[in-house]
Amino acid sequence: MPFIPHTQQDIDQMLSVIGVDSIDALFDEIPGELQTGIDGVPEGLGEMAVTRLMEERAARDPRDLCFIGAGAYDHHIPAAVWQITTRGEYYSAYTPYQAEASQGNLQLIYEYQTMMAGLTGMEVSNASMYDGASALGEAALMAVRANRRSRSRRILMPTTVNPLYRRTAEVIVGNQGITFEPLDYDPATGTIDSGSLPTDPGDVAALVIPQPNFFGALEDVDALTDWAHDQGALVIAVVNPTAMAVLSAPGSWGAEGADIVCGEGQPLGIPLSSGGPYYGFMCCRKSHLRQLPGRLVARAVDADGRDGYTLTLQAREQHIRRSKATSNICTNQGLMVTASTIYMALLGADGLAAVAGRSHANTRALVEKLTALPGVERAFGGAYFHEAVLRLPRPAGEVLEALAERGILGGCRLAGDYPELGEALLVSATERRTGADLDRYAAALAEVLA
Amino acid sequence: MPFIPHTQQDIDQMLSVIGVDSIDALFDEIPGELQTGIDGVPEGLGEMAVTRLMEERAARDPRDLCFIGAGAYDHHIPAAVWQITTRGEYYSAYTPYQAEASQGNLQLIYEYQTMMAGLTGMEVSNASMYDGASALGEAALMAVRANRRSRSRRILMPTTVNPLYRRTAEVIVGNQGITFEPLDYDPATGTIDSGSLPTDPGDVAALVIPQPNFFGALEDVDALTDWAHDQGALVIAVVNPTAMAVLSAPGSWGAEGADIVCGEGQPLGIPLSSGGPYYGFMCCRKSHLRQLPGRLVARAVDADGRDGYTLTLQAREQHIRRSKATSNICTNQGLMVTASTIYMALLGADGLAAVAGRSHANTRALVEKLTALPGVERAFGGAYFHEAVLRLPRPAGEVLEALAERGILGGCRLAGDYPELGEALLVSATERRTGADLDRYAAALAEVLA
Amino acid sequence: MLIFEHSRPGRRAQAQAPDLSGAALERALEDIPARLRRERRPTLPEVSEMQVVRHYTGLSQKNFSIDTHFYPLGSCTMKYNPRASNSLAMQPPFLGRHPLAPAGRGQGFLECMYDLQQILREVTGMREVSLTPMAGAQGEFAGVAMIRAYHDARGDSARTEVLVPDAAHGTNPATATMCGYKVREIPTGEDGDVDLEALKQVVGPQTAGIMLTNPSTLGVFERRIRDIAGVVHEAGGLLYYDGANLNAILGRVRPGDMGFDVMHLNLHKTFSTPHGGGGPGAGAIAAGERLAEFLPVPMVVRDGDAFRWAGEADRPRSIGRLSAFMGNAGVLLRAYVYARMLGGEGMRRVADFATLNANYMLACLAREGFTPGYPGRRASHEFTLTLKPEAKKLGVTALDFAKRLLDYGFHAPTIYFPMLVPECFLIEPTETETREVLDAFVQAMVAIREEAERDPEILHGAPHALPVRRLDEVDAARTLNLRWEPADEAASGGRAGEERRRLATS
Amino acid sequence: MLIFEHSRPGRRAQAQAPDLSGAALERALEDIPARLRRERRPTLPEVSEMQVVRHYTGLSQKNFSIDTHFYPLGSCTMKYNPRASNSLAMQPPFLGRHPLAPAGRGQGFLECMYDLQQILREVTGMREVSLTPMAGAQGEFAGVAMIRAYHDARGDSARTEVLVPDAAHGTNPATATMCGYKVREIPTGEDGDVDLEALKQVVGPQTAGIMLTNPSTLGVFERRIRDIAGVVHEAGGLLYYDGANLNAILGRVRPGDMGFDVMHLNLHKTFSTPHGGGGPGAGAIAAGERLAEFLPVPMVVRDGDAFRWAGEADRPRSIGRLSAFMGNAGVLLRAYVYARMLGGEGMRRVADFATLNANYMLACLAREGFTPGYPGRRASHEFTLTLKPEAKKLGVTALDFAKRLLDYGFHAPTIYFPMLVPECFLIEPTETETREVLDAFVQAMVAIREEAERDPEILHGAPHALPVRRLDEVDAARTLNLRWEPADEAASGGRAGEERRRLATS
Ligand SMILES: Cc1ncc(COP(=O)(O)O)c(C=O)c1O
Ligand SMILES: Cc1ncc(COP(=O)(O)O)c(C=O)c1O
Repeated sequence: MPFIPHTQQDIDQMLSVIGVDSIDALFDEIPGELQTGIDGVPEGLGEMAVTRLMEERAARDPRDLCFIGAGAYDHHIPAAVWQITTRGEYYSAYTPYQAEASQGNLQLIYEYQTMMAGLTGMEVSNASMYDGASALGEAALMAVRANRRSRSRRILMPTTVNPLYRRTAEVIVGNQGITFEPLDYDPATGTIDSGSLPTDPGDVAALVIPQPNFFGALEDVDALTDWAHDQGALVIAVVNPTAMAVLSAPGSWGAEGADIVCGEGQPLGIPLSSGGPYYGFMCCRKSHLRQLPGRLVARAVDADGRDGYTLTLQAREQHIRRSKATSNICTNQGLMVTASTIYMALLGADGLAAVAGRSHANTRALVEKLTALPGVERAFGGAYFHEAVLRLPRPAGEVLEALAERGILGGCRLAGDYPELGEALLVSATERRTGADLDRYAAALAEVLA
Repeated sequence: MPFIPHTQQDIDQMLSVIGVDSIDALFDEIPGELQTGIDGVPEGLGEMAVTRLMEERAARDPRDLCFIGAGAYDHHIPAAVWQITTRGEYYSAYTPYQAEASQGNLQLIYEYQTMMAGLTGMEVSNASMYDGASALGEAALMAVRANRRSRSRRILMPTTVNPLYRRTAEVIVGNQGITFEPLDYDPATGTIDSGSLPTDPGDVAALVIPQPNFFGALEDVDALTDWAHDQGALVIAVVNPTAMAVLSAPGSWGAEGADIVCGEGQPLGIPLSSGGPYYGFMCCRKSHLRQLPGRLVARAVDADGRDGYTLTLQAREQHIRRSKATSNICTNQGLMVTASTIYMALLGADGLAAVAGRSHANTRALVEKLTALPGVERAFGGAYFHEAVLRLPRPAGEVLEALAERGILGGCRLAGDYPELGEALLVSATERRTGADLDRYAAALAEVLA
Repeated sequence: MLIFEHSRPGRRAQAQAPDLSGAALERALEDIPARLRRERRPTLPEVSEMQVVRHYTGLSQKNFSIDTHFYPLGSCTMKYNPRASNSLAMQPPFLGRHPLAPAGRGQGFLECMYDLQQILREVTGMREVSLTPMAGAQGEFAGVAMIRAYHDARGDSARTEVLVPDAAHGTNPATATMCGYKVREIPTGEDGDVDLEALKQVVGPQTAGIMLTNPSTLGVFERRIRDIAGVVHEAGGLLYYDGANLNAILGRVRPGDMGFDVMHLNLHKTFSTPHGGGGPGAGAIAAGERLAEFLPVPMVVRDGDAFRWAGEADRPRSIGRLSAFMGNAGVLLRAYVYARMLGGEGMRRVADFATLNANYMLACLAREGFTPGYPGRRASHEFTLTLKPEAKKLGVTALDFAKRLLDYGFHAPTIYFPMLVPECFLIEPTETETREVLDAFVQAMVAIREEAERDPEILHGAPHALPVRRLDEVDAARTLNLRWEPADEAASGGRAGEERRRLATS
Repeated sequence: MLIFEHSRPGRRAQAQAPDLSGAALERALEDIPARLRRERRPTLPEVSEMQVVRHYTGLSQKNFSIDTHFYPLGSCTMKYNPRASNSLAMQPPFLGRHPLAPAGRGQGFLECMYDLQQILREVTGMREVSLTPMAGAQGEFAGVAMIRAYHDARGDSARTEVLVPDAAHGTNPATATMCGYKVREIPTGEDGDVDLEALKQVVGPQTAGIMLTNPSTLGVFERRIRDIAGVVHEAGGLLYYDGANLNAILGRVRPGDMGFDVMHLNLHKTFSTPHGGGGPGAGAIAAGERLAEFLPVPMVVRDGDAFRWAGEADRPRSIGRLSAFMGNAGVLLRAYVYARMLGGEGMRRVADFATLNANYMLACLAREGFTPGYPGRRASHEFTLTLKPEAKKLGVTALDFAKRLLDYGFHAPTIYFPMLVPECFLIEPTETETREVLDAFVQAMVAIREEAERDPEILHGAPHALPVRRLDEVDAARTLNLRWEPADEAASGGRAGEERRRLATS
């Protein structure tokens, strides 16, 4: 009975207090025919055996040199981050509903909100959504609710937004009759084709602007923001938080700034971990606050006049507002926020800028090395940040496989979502990649293409 | 400047408070010719770079299947042990000199002392020595001080005591004119030859009794203890703490029990870790308490009558008694004691007995499998515990090398210290080894010997 | 003190960032057009590594948690989170695996996911399992979206309502809304079971389905569940099972056998993955015959000896994906380790002892004169008390009791939920607590009531022994101080979240 | 509450032990003769896994530590312990390596050890380094044993004395005794330096050597160190350097250049490995020309590209081994990571800022009217105060100040050491503390003095805000309650440490 502390004496005495003579008797309200039990679950293992099992499983997964980005980035994570985050007091606490017994967690979230608001240049941040993709879906729902000038359920969704985000968001908004209308990209730059912006888009709830976009290319955020606002649409920014250390913050885009900002928090101290747990961040103007989904922490004062922190505006949330809530989200990705807050505190603005700068410079160096190979070229000409699209002279799938055999994850294949790009590869090199790593990639690719 | 928080403003203001105009000026009392600086130390690395370096180093060290014991045992360590032990409050605390600010650590040591006293059947345990080998040296010094019936500096040291312990202890006691006189073992049983016990040993301070001994063989501890006491010698027991769950405790040996008990704490939750940090444990009768080296914790009462814990009898120690102290030990192996205490709490008496039982049964099964191979045979006939000596038909060094190439650490070669045993190997299989592991060893050995 | 208040201009945790600043940083970024660059540095603290460690270690000590306190929070299953789940899930190959790495480079991981799908199939009595939902609420979303997809696929588009009992958790109605349904509440009967007659009256061709928790959030088993299933199915509706309370029946009763079509599991409850101060969770979803094909992607399939992802192409009727990748993989690994440690027998014992603990506490509290929410009913793994008698007689509320419990070193139970029970305590001890702890909690309740009799101000003013006294939440919601601002900016009302100082590099 | 008090017969953390009990356990052990078997179970607690986690997590919160508090403990160098040192040293291949595994199966580990030897050579200015001593005191033991071996090897056996300054750390004289030497104390001059004239008088053909700490334990640099070296060497003695204070001069001054023949480093001080609540440490030892060949084994040597152990056979004049294997390998790995992170330049900055912090605190405290132990001297990385004036005027001792500092959230400095300074505070802030923290400490000292002026009982009764008030250590030493005993056993005075119950299996 792993994890169950009861001795036989405990059991006997407890049953007698209850006044039944067996544990089975406690289930007497459940129809007998439902009490089938289960089979087919393997027998329990002690910790030693499960350790052996899981170590063998882990040992089968090679630790390849990673040049994939595409929404999840292999940044350095300071050792302190997870050693502190996994302390029992963070790891095994529940949502801080009892504020006085959760001041550590609540203050941390308040700090997190401050940091994210700072990074995005917005007034308010919530305490996290599930991930970047689902956060985009929630941002779309929020925009439709928040746009007072429009009752439209149409949202302009550039194809330069991560296709996995678009698909996820569509699932989330689809049942409420909200539609995404694609905006094409300029094949020369890989950014939203400002020429193709509809002159009269009709009533539109919001425009989504990714920065950098899925190709790593940099959108003309100021012009797009102003255009959207001119149409009465809100602007939903989807940004990479590392990039925010050096790129213009959505709060400063155009004349008025973006209205809602969301994105994937993973680059801020969260391991790649096959895709999760990560967390979505979500920020907005204070005027939209009551439409924001998710938890919020506010500073509060206690009975003795001391500062403290507490969850606030819970009336937005499902446990109070039920069917009228801003979202059904309850459990969020709290522990990831703990990690990210520690990460951001360790890095600071300068450190994060250095991570951004080195990642970008590494990616640029990689692009230079790879495009020096015959037949390899950049797909787009414009500016980019720490990720870029390359065209290959051979089928990308085969190339990636051959690279994987050499212990290199060469990038993300684009053919599925962007067949028009041909044999294209999205590559990224974070600050963790050394010059030797880049050379190793270039040499392997040369070999594969030879 | 890793880890240094000073801003330029801090530095300037601090220097001005001190009244100097540079940090260099603070070194003005040090003769200039001594201020040479250093070179030849490689340039500093960021955490990211040092992580890469250390991960590459670690990746070079294969994780072999371990059948070596010989003083360090590959037992299962519950995950909780080190996740709690590395909490900052244990990890980064100093020696609990300020008792009121160290109650966590002090209570834990008190619990540890209780557990070790329980395991060894003694009245008192100290808070740890460096390791098992050096603890034996300290035990010898202690015995010479503690034996009121003898002024002898001679100690009987069976050759069945771990040779590395004997050599270490000799270094520790040698400068004080204390000598170890060897006692031979019976080639049939691998235990102290009771026939060869001197009928009139003269004045002897102590007899050392290992249990199990270095060969894994079980000494006749009751008879040896009584014999030593008859000679006016004290008994120093060197025991394996896992074995104590099932073997007779030194406190019960013979008519009066052992006088001093020491040994290696590693089997109790400490990783193999290339040999350290481990810790030595040391227990004794209360009547010898004032000769015990190392720290001791006692229960105490505070100003409000509450229970607490504090270091006690510090007058035995170097920081009070200086040249008259019981030992020069200061820093001990505290964090390992933290881990071991958690380990013992998790295992309990039944759990530890199960570890001992399974390890012994595994070793016995291994011995059976290996001795089924032609030319492989047990070196000794008597009873043993979780470790045994095998004789090989081929040079043990070569065999071990061939096994290592197959990812198996086949045991500890004995030829260096016991040339009389021929090509002998000391093998052990802990509870972590599965039936398949034993088969793998047997198959590999068959192949090597074929 | 906030981390920002430890900040000093120019201080850094130097070991943590690449050594790149000033002109070198500018060079690294030189190909990025100036107009796209940030002008002002974001408000992040400038602190040393030790300051960070000390600050967040210190903050952690201000939390209650399972590892430090009894946490009988009803509906939340705050049981021991095995430390092995943590260390084994955090092995470097698992942590380092990129979500888009080829399946061939992650067979160890994928096998764990495949096994977990299989185990959850057995546990739920359903046909297929998708692990992708990231929490219970997302599992609910997936399930209701699947119900919608089912009706749509059959051209049965007049179904516009989802039925939800009035005692349901808030995520149930909120989910129905997110899936574009109208919510219709079903009343609860005197005995805590759904009012079957009322249900019969509202069910009809407009009924897409019903969402039920069983045992319900009232801590009692819905005895006529098969009848309910019959009524709803009869009307063409489907049944959603909210698995938040699965701990009560784990290994004994399978929701699939009760007649449910689809359900989620809260792996962060029943399978003991950590709550992490709010998340992450994992809301794996299981479906029977009718709905399996609509399950969200990706799922793991086995081809011979190899494991791979099944995506939209393999599962064309899937509702699609709920996250960029595959959900909370690291949480799922923890749940898998836990499931393997329990085994089938261990799972049943979870239900046994969770139920034993709850019924024991209920019996003890009743004996001490507290009032059960549903007297005469068995507790499931949790139960309700109503503190209305105490409120009336002593002028102290459930909230007052809750806050005072904190002083006694116990996390408070869930309060004021379900709303049906006035001055409600929803108490869930879980199977990992000892009898001594349960006894101590009961004693604390008795002692607090005595305090209330003596001097209710002790309760009104509680907590007294925590880092802060009771916080003024009303004022906090009015003031809405949601982030720290640098003193100069707060004063000058400057632009949101950005500091005055320009980038050091510009 | 003790862990034993949570114990209940038959309770277990079942996941943690092999499933082996009763008859099966007996079968496993059947070949062990009954007379060698244990009869009664040892006193270990019977508790669940969660109870263990909760108990020891809770206990940890009762500790001060670097990660939670400023810890200006003189002579102990309580600086930040980088978390990377911990995680990188605890990588599974390092943790899992058996000490007797062949060198060929641990080249990664051995290379780290080799590199560390090389780095410490540079840092000390010595010729060779052995990493094996497990703490400072064992390093001292090795060094003095080497001095003895040197004289013996030269047949110079009349040398029976080791000289130790009166301010030396207790391990110095204790070590000399352990090495069979008589200890002769050297007085300290008014200015805190060794009394050179006194030294000259006692040095002679009976002098084996001298043990010195420089900067000394008084927190000042021994300015005439070259003269001292000359006097001792002249007499045929050797010089031992106690490296506990190396943080003061790291990267700036090399003990080898001062004329020392052998020294240890406290890697758990200067190289920031954790103190772990008392240990483990690592006391690597470095020797110059005269003594290198006597260094303890094993050491790591490089043969071409491969690394291997050098033992007694390679180094026939070695004093031998000090532990079963190679000392505290895991601690050495941590020190190595730290050394690599600092680099040469970073090491020098350690000394710079440790010294800056100490001198700043000294200046601030002096300005506030506290009395330096050695006015007019520069502080090294630490300094002394004498609280004698306060003791005289206000009737409060250094101990009272120390205990009251705990209430203010500061660990107390080292007190009553060195004994030379009456009512001594030995304060070592280390380089990793911010100026704000130093200021706050100074303010606390001022505030406490004001309290003493107002009401000395506040100090006499301190601490007030900790888990316990001041403990009666005298009574504890009299009572000598050194272990918990089960109630029945304590009552019946039964045999030490064993419970009445017989093994479950018998
Ligand atoms: C009954 C019930 N249903 C659903 C949920 C929602 O689960 P989650 O918080 O994982 O989204 C909860 C969680 O508190 C719950 O208790
Ligand atoms: C000056 C001095 N010398 C020697 C030592 C002994 O070192 P260790 O405790 O590592 O044995 C210490 C440690 O406190 C010390 O401060």
